[in-house]
This record gives sequence, structure tokens and C-alpha cells, in this order.
Amino acid sequence: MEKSAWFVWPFMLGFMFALAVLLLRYLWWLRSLLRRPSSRLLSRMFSKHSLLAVREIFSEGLLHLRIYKRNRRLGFMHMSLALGWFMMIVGGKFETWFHSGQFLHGTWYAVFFRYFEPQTVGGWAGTFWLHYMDFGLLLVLTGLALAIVKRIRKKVLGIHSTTRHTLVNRVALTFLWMIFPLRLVAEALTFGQHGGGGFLTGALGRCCFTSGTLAGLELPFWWAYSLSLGAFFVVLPFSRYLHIPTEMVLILLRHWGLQAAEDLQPEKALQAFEIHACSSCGLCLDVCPAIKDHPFQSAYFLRALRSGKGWESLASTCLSCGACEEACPINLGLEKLRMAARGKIHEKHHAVYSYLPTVGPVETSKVDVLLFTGCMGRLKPATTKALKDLFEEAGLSWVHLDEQESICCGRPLALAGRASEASALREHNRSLIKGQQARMLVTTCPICLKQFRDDYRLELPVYHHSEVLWSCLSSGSLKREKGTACFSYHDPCELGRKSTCYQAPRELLQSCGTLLSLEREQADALCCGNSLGSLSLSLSERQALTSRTLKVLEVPGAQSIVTSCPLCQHNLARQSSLPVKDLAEVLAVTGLPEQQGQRKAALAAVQEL
Amino acid sequence: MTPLLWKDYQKEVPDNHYFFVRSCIRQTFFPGAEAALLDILRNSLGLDIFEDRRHTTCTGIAYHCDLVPLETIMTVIARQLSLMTEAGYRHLLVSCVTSFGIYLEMLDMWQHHPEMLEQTREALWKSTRRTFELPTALVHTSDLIYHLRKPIADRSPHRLVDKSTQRALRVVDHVGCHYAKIFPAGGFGGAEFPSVLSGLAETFGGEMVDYPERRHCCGFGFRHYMLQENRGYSVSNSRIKFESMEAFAPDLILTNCPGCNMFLDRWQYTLAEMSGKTYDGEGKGIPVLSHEELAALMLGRDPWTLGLQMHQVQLEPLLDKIGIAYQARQKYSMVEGVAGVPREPGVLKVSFE
Amino acid sequence: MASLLSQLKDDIRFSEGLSACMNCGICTAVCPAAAYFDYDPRRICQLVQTGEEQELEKLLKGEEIWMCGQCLSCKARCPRGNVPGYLIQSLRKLSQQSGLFIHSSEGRKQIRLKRRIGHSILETGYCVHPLMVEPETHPEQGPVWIWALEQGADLYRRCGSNYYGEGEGGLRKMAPGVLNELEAIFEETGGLRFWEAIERGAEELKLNQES
Amino acid sequence: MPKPDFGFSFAPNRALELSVPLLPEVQAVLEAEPSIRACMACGQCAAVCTAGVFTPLAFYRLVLQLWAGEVEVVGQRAQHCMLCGKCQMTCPRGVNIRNALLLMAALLPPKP
Amino acid sequence: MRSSEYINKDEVAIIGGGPAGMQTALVLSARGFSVRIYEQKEQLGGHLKGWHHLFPHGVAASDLLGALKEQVLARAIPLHLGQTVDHLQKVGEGWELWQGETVVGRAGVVVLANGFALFDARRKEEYGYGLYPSVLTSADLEAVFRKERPWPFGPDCAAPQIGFVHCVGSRDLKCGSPHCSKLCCVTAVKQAMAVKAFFPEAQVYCFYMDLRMHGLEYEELYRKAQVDYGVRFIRGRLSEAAPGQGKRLHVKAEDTLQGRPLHLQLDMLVLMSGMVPTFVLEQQERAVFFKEPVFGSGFVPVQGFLAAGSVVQQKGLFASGACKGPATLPEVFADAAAVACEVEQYLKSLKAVAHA
Repeated sequence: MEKSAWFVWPFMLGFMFALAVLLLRYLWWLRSLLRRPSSRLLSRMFSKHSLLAVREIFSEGLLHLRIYKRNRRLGFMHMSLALGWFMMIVGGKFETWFHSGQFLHGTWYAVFFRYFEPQTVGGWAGTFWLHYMDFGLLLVLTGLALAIVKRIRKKVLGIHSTTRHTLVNRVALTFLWMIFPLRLVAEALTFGQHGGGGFLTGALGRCCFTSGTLAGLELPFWWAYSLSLGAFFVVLPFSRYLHIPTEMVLILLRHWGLQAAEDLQPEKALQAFEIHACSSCGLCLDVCPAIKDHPFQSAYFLRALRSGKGWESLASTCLSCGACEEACPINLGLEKLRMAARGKIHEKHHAVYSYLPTVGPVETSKVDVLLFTGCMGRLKPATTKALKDLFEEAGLSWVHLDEQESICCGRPLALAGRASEASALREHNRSLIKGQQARMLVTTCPICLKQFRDDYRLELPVYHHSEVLWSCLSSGSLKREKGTACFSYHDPCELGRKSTCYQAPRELLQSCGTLLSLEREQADALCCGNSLGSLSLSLSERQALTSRTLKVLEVPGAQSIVTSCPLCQHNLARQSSLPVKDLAEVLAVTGLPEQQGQRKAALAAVQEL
Repeated sequence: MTPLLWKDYQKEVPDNHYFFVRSCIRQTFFPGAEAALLDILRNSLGLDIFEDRRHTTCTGIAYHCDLVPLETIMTVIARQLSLMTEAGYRHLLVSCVTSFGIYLEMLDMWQHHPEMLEQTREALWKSTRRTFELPTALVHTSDLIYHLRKPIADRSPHRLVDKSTQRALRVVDHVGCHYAKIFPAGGFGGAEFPSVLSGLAETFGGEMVDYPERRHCCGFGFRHYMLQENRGYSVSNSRIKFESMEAFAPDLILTNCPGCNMFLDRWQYTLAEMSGKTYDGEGKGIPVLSHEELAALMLGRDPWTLGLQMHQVQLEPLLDKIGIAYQARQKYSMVEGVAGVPREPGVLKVSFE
Repeated sequence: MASLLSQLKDDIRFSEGLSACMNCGICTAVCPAAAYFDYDPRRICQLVQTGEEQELEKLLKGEEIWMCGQCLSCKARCPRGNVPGYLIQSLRKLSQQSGLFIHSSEGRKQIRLKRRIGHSILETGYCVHPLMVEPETHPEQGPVWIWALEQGADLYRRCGSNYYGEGEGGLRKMAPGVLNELEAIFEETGGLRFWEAIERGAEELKLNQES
Repeated sequence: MPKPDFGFSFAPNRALELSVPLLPEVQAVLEAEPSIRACMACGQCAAVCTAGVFTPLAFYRLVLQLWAGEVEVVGQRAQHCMLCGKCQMTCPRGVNIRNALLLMAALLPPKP
Repeated sequence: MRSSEYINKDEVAIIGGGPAGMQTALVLSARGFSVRIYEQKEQLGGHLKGWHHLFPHGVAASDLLGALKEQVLARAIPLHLGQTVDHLQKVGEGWELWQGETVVGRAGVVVLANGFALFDARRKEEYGYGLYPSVLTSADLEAVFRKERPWPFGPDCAAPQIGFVHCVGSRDLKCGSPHCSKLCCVTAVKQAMAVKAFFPEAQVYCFYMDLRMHGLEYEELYRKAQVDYGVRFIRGRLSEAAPGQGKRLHVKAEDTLQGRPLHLQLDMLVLMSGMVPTFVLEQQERAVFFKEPVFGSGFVPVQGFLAAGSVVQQKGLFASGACKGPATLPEVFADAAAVACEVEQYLKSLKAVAHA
């Protein structure tokens, strides 16, 4: 029987407790699946998907590569902590197996192995494990050091807002931070008394802890080490560190094809795992366009969901601009979660659209482009006119579907969590489009674009006008000389992050002027502040957001701000000192007077788009 | 310069020599009132009040039911004035507030549009070979009673005071809308605070009580009352007034228009029947009197010759309070003995001998 | 046919009634019809003030103009000196004159009114007299009224009224000469022609109902 | 004794009683979206409203009816809104109209 | 025969010691002219004496008044307090100022600065001012703010219902004042917020027809009153106020935006009295002097309505401040300076003629 000592029990109890709680919670969350496991789930379990999941667990769970890509120092901090600890656990297992020849031991044995076997034995392999374990410990300690620095001056790690932690998290944090230094000192004391030890622990032991008087300290430190471990494990299931195990299971479930539910069920299936896999790391706060530490930001929103209290008001304030989802290291479906929460809040809301006029027989016309300008288009006639001129110039025939009266595409309803209610609207618009024989549907509003692409399931392709214009330019049906104008381009959230269309607008602007680079753009762009995503942001808060975005856009040298969303344009124009134009307007204005594009050339270009 | 405040405006009322024109509604529902008025003016006060039997309705009610064109009513009024001219009188005494409003309106139109006066003269001549002079004074009977309130009070043994407790009776007034709202200069005190009834009641020692809906219309609504299915309009507006005055526990409602007098009396019965609710706290209803009925009572005329038995809301409680003697048995007696008694109302308490 | 607006302008009560309404709502606040019906004199003034033919026609055909109780409380208060009550009188006159009144249920009731009060004027010289107020159709008059009618002359004469008698006093029987004069006035001044217009409306109504 | 039929009936005064305290659910809507108080009934929202073309929905009118406590009408009308946000874009007072309409639509008890 | 005492042509007499009179005097005396102020009351200040805080920033009226008075004392401008000039007599190039039968002053130039009078709210009888104790005018409310007058409702009334009525004696043909007094709307909003500050639980209603918040930052006050103070604005002019239970008032109006009449019980009703001319000079006299019929609602007519400053058509007779029509304090001060320049111009032209 391995040696054992009383001090291992705090660790063991804590560990057992954590395991039990985790098991119970996970089973509870998977209850509906366990009762009726879907065949797809089983089939994917025993397939390459599981391997892929393991690979992702390793690359994300341990190496935190996604964080590393965005912010090296922050990435290294997370990696060192996670990887270091993982190495020590695995290393400890092998060391004890190699040393005792038995694979199975009491879990405590590997953790406190040094205390039980202070002498290094086993030749070069033994020393290898010694140094390996010390290297792991060193790795963790460096990560720990960086974490402490982050707590004090976050700028050093290149981030300007971190999460305000609750009491439970701070307690868990302190325990976590105590574990490894205590282990270091405990091992050093042991080696100090008995000699040997790795390059770190041994050296520390020899230089500081050799004198006999300190012998009495050895056991207390091991006790402290065990206690801190035990305490950490006890607190783990109720703190942010629940994310460590939950994230692993989440990755597995995702790879096994589990989808997050449409409606809000914080304690069921994948949603539960997503909500509890959030470690409140604060990356989402960092990128969020909103004002510092606004409670609606994702980290706090998920925390409210976990506690089940106070999430209602938070759900409806967020701009749903997608920045946090972009930055989230574990790709949590934040927008979907928020929409589900909103759906829950407004479930009593019943929209009645029986009044919509039935669409009479649509005279089908054979045209290249079906133009849909949407509700916001009505307030930006200049953009529509410019676009039509450009179509003429490019030789594209078009029909303006909603010239008289535009029925909303349904996206704003979806953003309020009532996507299901918008079916009547979608039906109406779909019947407008169905009868037409056209090559494509073009919309000037990214909000409509997202909706057409997501929920409409149209037979013809849907493009934003910037994409069509870019194809015309590249095909030569539109020609532009590079003028002297300097533009700063604002990426609308719905076109950029939500529809990943960054290139076309930039190419267009570069073709007729110089595009200035901005501190935050493309996937990192700030929201114009007026997003339909937010329901209850006050006007003053919105104006603060807009001015923050304008600070980024009004970069020196910019003569005008260009965007490709009527909503952003309308809103930025209200507070901007520079003129705010839509892409189409810019292009139409800089249009060369002569040579109409050939129709075939344009058609051919559009073909291979 | 016009007076600073309308409520201090005192209208000139000649002391004597009036040509009297009757009211269709008053003679229908309160026959005794006009007889008593003439009796008081002629016998008690010795005034010369002339009535020509050939004078007709002013067609005011039909006019406000939009059945009579303006030219027609203007010529009918001219005919009345021609009778007055024939009789040699220049002061017109009008019994009905609606026709008082009509006379005011015609005189005002003739003043501002002289061509209409000429057309009317021509029309009257063509139709009846009559000519007419404009009156120098247009006076409503309540104006005259108000004007003579002191001589009447001097001759009156009674006061609007509760004999047993010496408490002044609480009186609420309702002045007919067409009395001063159309032409403020037509009535004592202008459109907002006409004093023609409150002055009278105060002279008799009554305590005037103001209530929120004092200036609200009683709800006659002319055509609305004439059409049974529209009477909801009329009873609802009277109800607004009753609901509003109820909290002030008035002992008496004083009116000067025959229509209001009838409505404020009858609707208390109808509302009692419909909703089971009365507004005096004892289920008997608040007694309603017109200015001449009050004056006649105060001068000691017999209530039943005054026709007070034709009121649906019984007056006995008021008479007891004031201490006016009456023969309860003779209430329903006729020239030749008692002839049956009205059925007792479902809710409104009425005392029978 | 002259436009509705010009016909209205011929009526002096139209020009007296509406010079320029500034939409302040003081009249509606005290209007008894607004307290009972879905009616708003300010809205009528605003509609008429547009002067548009269809608006006027809609009004003349509609129910709204028949809801005013003509108490003229609005006249005392209007800060612009307008009189919605006069406006209503001119609208009702034109509605009946032009025959548009039969398009509204309230307008159609004018036929009943004409036959009741109009005829009473020419037959008795009074707008209203006791025998018109039959208890069956006037239950609100109460039991005392039923009793009073039963007593008839006895009661009225006791109170000093002449009650359809010859000679002087209240409710006296009008001499034929007087009634003829009244009728002559109605003839001369267009009163009878106005009633004929109402009857033409009734005729047209009967034709519509039959077809 | 059954109530006699007079051939007509009286009706309560149609005037709005402003002294009546606000209904709790109206209070709740105002607290959830305080910017409703900034509405000055200028009518700009009704001018751009698509649903307003087909239905009597006009947000500024709903605010007035909300204050008057006509919860039924407000609830029904608010349900016609597509939440497209044109009104909010043009509102000179920055009222959060979309959120207000959602709250108003929830005033009606959920359909069975 | 009036004595033909020599009239010092450079002497400027200013009738009215309110903000307009004082500011005109200060500017003229700063420009080196000898100036006299004739004020009918015992104290300078005019209506400013009665106000509590001024819109839009809540400056205390007493501070502003104190500052003005200080400057007047500092420049030692002679004051004739308690003297009501009710008659002007042209004598040669100058003027005689009469009070009743006696001449109280002579001057080369006279500047009318007699300001405005508040509309006598009793003339709007349907609101019951002077009859019902709970009905106050805006001036009375300022007195209440200055603790010179008690609140009309008892201390037990923690959540008073208060109504403000706009356009009382303004835009009203029946009261003989067809003009808009411009300031009552912003005053009403200011007072509504001030009342809420005294009684946070109070519910305040403003009955308006068109809210004319004409000046800079006034519109923001309107929004602030709605959002921060919960004042409810009802578009419908008040039609009537009648006594309800106890001291409460029962008022009637129409919410014209909903097209429905409305009733309300109030503990206090504040009437925003309009600004009307003071009729300080007899009607006949005015016709003589101004030679034009008194235009509009009887304020002092000026030549060249659009010309800068204001010269009354009679040589040597000027008008400054609110006597020409409703004006805010900043406008009055600006106008005073303009009038002073006009006077200086006029006096210089006289001197030039004299020397030539």
C-alpha cells in the first residue's frame, strides 16, 4: 500500500466532491439526451469527430491558440497555466508509474509523490521526470506571474478591460494562485532536508531550506498544499473554473453534432454547457464597443444566466454587433443565446400581420438584378438612386421590388428574439421574389442581406450591392480612375462580422481613391451605436458609442467616411464632422462620364461570382 | 369702456309695460307657472303685462331641431313683434329661455346685418301685411323676477330657511344655456356667473352652493329628446349634473328655463327607476323649482293651484322645511272632487294622503 | 350645381360660425355631445376648414353632424369667436336641403321630427303641447304625467291654463286666422319648401328601400 | 319588479378621468422604458410607419392611449408593429420605440 | 400758461424703473448723458421684484435685481420714485412730464420704459381666478416660491395634483389680447419643474395648445420636464375650472390628440397670465401722441417695425423694453443698449443743428 499521510485527505475530499458535483451537473444537463440519444450523436461519437474534438481540446483547451493569435502575451499566460498544469498531472502519473511499476494508485499518490519519495531514484529516467515536473511547475508559475501582473496593470498584457469578478471567483482565484507556490516550497523543503530534486525545486531546497530548523516546516507546507488544492476543488464547480472541465465536454458535444437550442434553456443540453463553459476571461469585454463595464456585456450576461437572476434587462440592451462572439476564445454562440433570452422575455409578445396586403400576380420580368432596398432604404433615397445609375452604367437591368412600399425583411424581429413571428413578413417578401426570373437579389441593407441569406432559402443568390459593384468593377463593366479622395471605411456589423464581407467594399474604395487603415476595422470594427440589435440602450448611451466609433473613423487625412449600411450611415452622419456617404454614392459620384460597360462582360463577371 | 368683469354686469330692465309671450314647454309641463307669474306681476306688483292671444310659438324648438330655416323663424319673430307694436308696447317679456335666445339672436343679426331686417320686413308684409318695430328692451321672466326680487321679498312671509333649524337652505342653480351663453350681454352677470337665479335665492335668504358641473348643459339636446332612442344623451348629461351636485346635498334646484325645469325633475325619476339611485340621500329626489314658482310660493300662493303637484319629484319636504302650509288632501283634487291618484314610482318615494 | 362650400357660404351662420379655428379644444371640453357620443366639435371645425368637397360631402352624409345638442356652450368659450353650434346648424340645413341627410340613420330621423313638430306648429301654433307627449312613447315623464294627462282640462284649468280652450291664456286654441298667417309665413320664407325637400328625401328613401 | 324599458339608457361620461392613478401594468411599461416619457406626440413616427399604412398603428397615439390606460387597444395595435425601427431612427426625442412597442404588445394577455 | 423754463436739451427722462429703464439709464449715463428715472412704485425693479428664479438657468431674480440697482446707485442716477407720469406735453424741442395736474419733470428726450402689465386673470372668468382660492397666476406662484404667500393646499397634501394653464389672456380675442406673450410657455415649464422640486410626489399637468419654447435651451427644459420631472403635457386649452370637493378644483379640457374631453381634480391651478400693455398713458392721449391707431394689442407702436432699436414717430420720444411687446430679459437688455445708441444719435444730431 503506498504510504499515505493524513494531509492528503483535504485534497482527496475536495477532489471527490468536485468530481461528484460535476458528474451530477453534467448528467442533469444531458438528461434529455441520455433518455433519447439521437442516432446521429452515437454515430459521430465513435468516428473521426471524436479525434477532431480531442485535437481541439488540446489546441484550445490547453494551448489557447485562438487567444494566442489575438494577443500573444495573454495567450501565453493562459497556455502556460493550462499546459503546465496538464503536463504536471500527466507527468506525475508517469513518474509514479515508472517509479512504482504499478499504473493504478490512489490519486493522491501522484500529487504528493515528492513527499512520499523524496529520493530521486531510477537513474537518468528518474532525473528526467524530476526536471520534467519542475519544468511544468515553472511553466505554471510563469503563467501565474503574468496573471498577477494582469490583475495589477492590465495594459501590460495589451487589454484595457477585465471582468469584475464575484466573491466566489476571487476566492477560487486565490486558492488557485496558492496551489503552485505552496507545492514549490513544499517540494523545496522536502528536497532541502533530503537532498536531490529538480533544477528548480532542488536548487531552491538546497539554497534555502537545508538547515535542520526548517525540517518542522515541511509537513505543514504539504498540508497547506493539500488544503489549497482541496479548497480549490470544492469551490471549482461553483466558480468560473468550472469552465475547465465544461469546455472539454462542450468541445466533444459540439463535434458530436449537438446544436444549441433555439429557445432559452440555461440548464439543458448544449446551452447549459455553453453558458458554464464561459470562464469570464473578459476578452469579450475588451472588444465590446459599449462603454466600460456595462452589465449587458457578454461575460456578465452569461454570469447572470448562470445565476438565473437579472438577465432579462441585460439581454435586451446589448447591440448584438457580434464583436464578443468574434473574440470569444471558445466560440460561444453568444448572439443565439441572447436571442433565445430575448425570445423568453417577449414570449408574451404576439405579432399580428394579417393586415399585410396579399401580393397580386407579380408581372415577371427577366432582369439581371432584383433590387430590394428595405425599410432603411426608404430613408436613404440617395443611395438607391446612385445604385440605379451604376446599374445603368454597368448595363445591368434591374427591378426595384419594394419601390412603393417595403415590408420589413424580418431581421429586426429576429434581433428582438421573435424570429418565429416574422414568418408572415418573410412569406410576403418571398412571394414578391418568387415570380421573378432574375440572376440575383441585391439589397442595399446588410440587415436584409443577413436575413435573406439565413431564413429565406431563396433559389437565387443574394448579394449586397458592394459585392455586385465590385464584380462589375473587376469585370470592367464599371471603370473608375483612382482619384485623390481619402476614405475611411466603416464595416457595418451585419455586413462585416455577420456576413464576413470585408473585401468587396475595400476593393471598391481603393479603385477610386485611397483607403486609410483604422485602429479597429474588419472583424474588430466598432458598432455605429444605432444597431437594431439593442432594444433598450438610451439615446445618450448610443450617442456615446457613435462618438467613440467616430473617433476611430475620423482618422487624420480622411475626407469622408464611407459605409455600406443605411442605418450606420444615417447614424454616423448625425454626429460626424465629415460627410458620411454610402459606397454606391461614392462610386456614382466618381463615375467616369464615358463608355457604358458592355452588358455581356458584366453578365459574364456576375456568372462566376 | 366695457365693465372690467362680466359677473358684475347688470342689465337694464324696465320697470313696467311688458308684452308677454308664452313658452310651449312651460305651458305644457308647468301650466300653473305662467299663470302664477302673470298673477304676481299684475296683482301683487300691479304691473301692466299685456298678452295678445294671437301670439304663437317662436318655433325655437323646431329651429334647433333644424326643421325651420332661418328666414322663416326670423319672420315668425317679426310677426310676434308686430303684435307687440300693434298693442303699443316696446318691452318684450319672454317666458322661455330657448325663445329668449332666439329673440336675442334675431335682434343681434338684424343689428349686424341690416339687410336681413329689410328682407324680414318685406317677407312679413308679403305674407301677413304686417309691419313691426324693434323692441327697446328684451327681458326674460327670470330677469324681471330678479329685477323685482326686493319688492317680492318684502311682500313674502317666507324665507329659504329651514324653519326648524334656522339653517339657510342650500340652493343650487342651473341657468338655461341659451340665457347668456349665446349673448352674455343678454343676461345678468354674463355667460359664466349669471346672477339671475343666485341673486333671487340669496334675496330669500338661501345659501347658494357652487358645484363642478354648474355650467354643464341639462342635456335637452332638442332633437335628441324628441327622438326616444336618442334620449340617452339627455338623461346622461342630467346625470352628470346630479352626480356632481350630490356631494353638496342641496335642498333645492332653481332653474329659469322650462326645459331644464322639466328635465331636472323628470330625469331624477327616470334615473331612480333605471339605476335605483336618487341624489338627495333620502330617496325622495332633490326638489326642482323655476324662478316664478319660487316667487309665487314665497308670496304665499297655494302650491296646488301653482301646479306643483305636476312635478314628479315631490315638493312637500321643501314646503315643510320652509314652513309653507298646504292641504295635502287637495293635492290631487279637481274642480269637482278628487279624481284618482298617480301610480307610485318604483323607487322615488312620494307621499300620498 | 353650386359646390357644397359655396352653398354653405350663403348661410350667414356658416360665416359667423367659423372664421379661423386654431384647434385648441376648448369647445369639446364642455360639449355635452362629446360627453355622450363619439363626437368632437373641434374635429368638425377642422374638417370644414379644409373646405374640401369630399370632406364636406362625407360630413353631410355622416352621422356626426346630427349629434350636437345645440346648447351653444361652445360659443361662450371659443377664444377665436367661432361658434361650432352655428356651423352645425348650417351643415344640417344643407344636408336636408340637398337630400344627403338620408344617407345617415340620424339624418333620416329628421323626417319623423318634421312630421311631428313641424306639423304641430301649423296645426296648433305650438312646437310642443301636452297631447303630443304620449306616455307610451315618453315613459320617462313618469306616473304623474300619465295622471295629469288623464285629468286633462280639469287639472290644467285648475292651474290657470286654458287647455285647448277658446280665448286667452296658456295652451289656448289658436284662431284659424293666426294659423293661416303662420302658414303664409312658412310659405313665403321657404319653410314649406324646406319641408318638401325633407319629404323628397323620404320619398327617395322609400324607393331605395323597395329596390 | 324588472327594470322598466324606457327605450333608451344612460351612459357614463365619455371624458377621460385623468385623476385615476396609472394602472400597474402601465406603470411597469413606463419604468421598463422611461424614454416613453420624452414623447411629445409630434407624429414623426407615424409618418414613416409601414404598419401604419395598413392599420391604425401610430406610436405617439399609443403613448397617449397608454397614459389614458386603454391597455386593450394599445396591446392590439402594438402587435401590428414589424419592429423595423424607421420610427426610432427619425424620432427627434430619441424614444426607444421598438422596446416600448414590444412592452406594449405584451400588455395583452397571451393568446390561448 | 406753462412756464417756458429753459429745458435742458441733453436731459434724458426715463419713464419706468424696471430692467428696461435701469439698463437704458446705465448705458446712457455710461455714455456721459445726464439721465433721470421716474418710477411709479417706491422701489426700482418692476416685475423683476416679484420673480423667484429665472429661466433657463435658474438664476435668482434677486441677484440680477441687486446687481442692476447697485450699478444705478454707483452711477448716482437721480431717481424719482413713487411718481406716476401719466401725461407728456411737447414743449418746443423738449418735453414736460405731468402727473395729474402737476409737472414733475422736464427733459430734452423721453424714453418710455413702462414695461408690461400682467393680464388680469379675473377677466378669464371661466377659470375662477379671484373666486376659488386654489387658482393662482404665475406671478402668485413666484410669490409662493419666494415664501411671500402660502401654498393653496394644506400640508397634509403630500402628492398634490397641479395644473398649469397656458395662454391665459393671450391669443384670446374675447379678452382683447390677440397676441402671443411668448414667455408663458417657458415660464410654465420652469415653474412646473420648480413645483416638482418642492413636492417630488406631485403630479404636474400642463394644458397647452402650442408649446412655444422659442429661446435657446428652452426646448431642453421641455424634454427635461417630461423625462426627469414626469410632467405630463396635454395638448388642449383648459376650458373651465369649477370648485370640487373641499378646496379641490374640477377642471375640464380636451386632449385634442386623442379627440376626447377630459376631467381632472386639482389641488392647485396656475394660470400663465399673458403680458399686456400697461395703458399708463390715457387712451386719448396715446392717439394724440402716436398719431397712428394703437396697433395690435395696444403695446407702444414703433416706427419701422423691423428697424433696429425703436424710435416712436414723435421726435425725441423713444420706447425701450417690454412696453413694445412681450420680451425676455436678455432681449430687454439688448434693446436698452440699442435705444441708448438711438438716443445718443438723436442728441448728437440736435447738437450739430445747434452749432450749424
